[in-house]
Amino acid sequence: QQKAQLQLKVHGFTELCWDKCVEKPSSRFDSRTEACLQSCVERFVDTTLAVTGRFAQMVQKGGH
Amino acid sequence: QQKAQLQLKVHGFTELCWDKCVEKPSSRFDSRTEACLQSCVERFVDTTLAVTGRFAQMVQKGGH
Amino acid sequence: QQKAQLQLKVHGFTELCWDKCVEKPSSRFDSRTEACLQSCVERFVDTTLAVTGRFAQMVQKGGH
Amino acid sequence: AQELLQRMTDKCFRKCVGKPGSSLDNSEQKCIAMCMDRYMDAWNTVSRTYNSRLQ
Amino acid sequence: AQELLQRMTDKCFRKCVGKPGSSLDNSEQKCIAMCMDRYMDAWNTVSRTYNSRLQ
Amino acid sequence: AQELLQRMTDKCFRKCVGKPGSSLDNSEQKCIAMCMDRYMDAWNTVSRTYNSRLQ
Repeated sequence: QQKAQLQLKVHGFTELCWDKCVEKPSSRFDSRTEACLQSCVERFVDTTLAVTGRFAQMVQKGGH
Repeated sequence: QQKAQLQLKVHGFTELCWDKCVEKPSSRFDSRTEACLQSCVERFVDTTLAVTGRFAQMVQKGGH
Repeated sequence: QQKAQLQLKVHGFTELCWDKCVEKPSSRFDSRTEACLQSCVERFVDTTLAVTGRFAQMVQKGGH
Repeated sequence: AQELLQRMTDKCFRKCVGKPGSSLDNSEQKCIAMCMDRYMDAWNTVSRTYNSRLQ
Repeated sequence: AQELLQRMTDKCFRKCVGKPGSSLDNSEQKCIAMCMDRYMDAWNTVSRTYNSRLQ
Repeated sequence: AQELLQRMTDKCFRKCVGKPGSSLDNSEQKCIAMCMDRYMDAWNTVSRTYNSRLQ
């Protein structure tokens, strides 16, 4: 079941990063698009960590 | 379970009204944005009532 | 249950084709909008067939 | 009809209510009624077309 | 809070990270923090408004 | 693969079929084939990047 959830994440990231990085389908990705897709996944994970960490802090401080 | 459904509505409204009312995150909402968020929820509930009521009428008249 | 899935498809197509074909709700669809909605469903089914067929070929060739 | 009502409400709210005000004004109400009628027309057209394609 | 975190992350990533680079730069980090605060404000306003409407 | 096929079909239909006509014309068909190939490339890149990040 954990594997199914991981797969769902990959599907979600593919859609999100496709929207961010791919303008027009061409016969091959250029290196910029390829790099964009990789960075998109990495930055999204970074954002998730930042948001989750900050939220945990708020909850601890009773700020929310 | 009813509470879970209510929560889901709040999540949905937040997304919808965020898209309608928030241009750029700033250090504080101005009063216009705050009012927009409130009206957005109110008008969406109004729209739901209007749509549901009109639909019920149609069904009664056998119009659909 | 199969009927429920068919209904869900109809809901999904209606949203997709509404976005593609309907600019502004008016008092009646003109024939162009009506034709667009029909073609939208037909072309989406064609696209599904094309994508699925091509994907099956790739899997057979072990290309993926 | 729950699913239809939800999707229709969402689409028509997005199409008809620009910046939400203190009540639904007259033109927004008219727009919503018209939008509903057209959305159901669209649903019917889609349903008919898809069913005949499946046969 | 899972649902809130997911939707908030998604919205703030889309708003704050234009073309993703080799790391989150300073302005992107600030934007994300601010976006979170506003998103939670919005959630609170929506929740309050909807609850009082239901009564 | 069901989920992949559905999302890919949706994305490629939106990208490649502008105003739907009486059949998929040649350029739409080519666009769909290319779009599929790129979408699977993107899926592979995303999957690889995410898996290596998780380790």
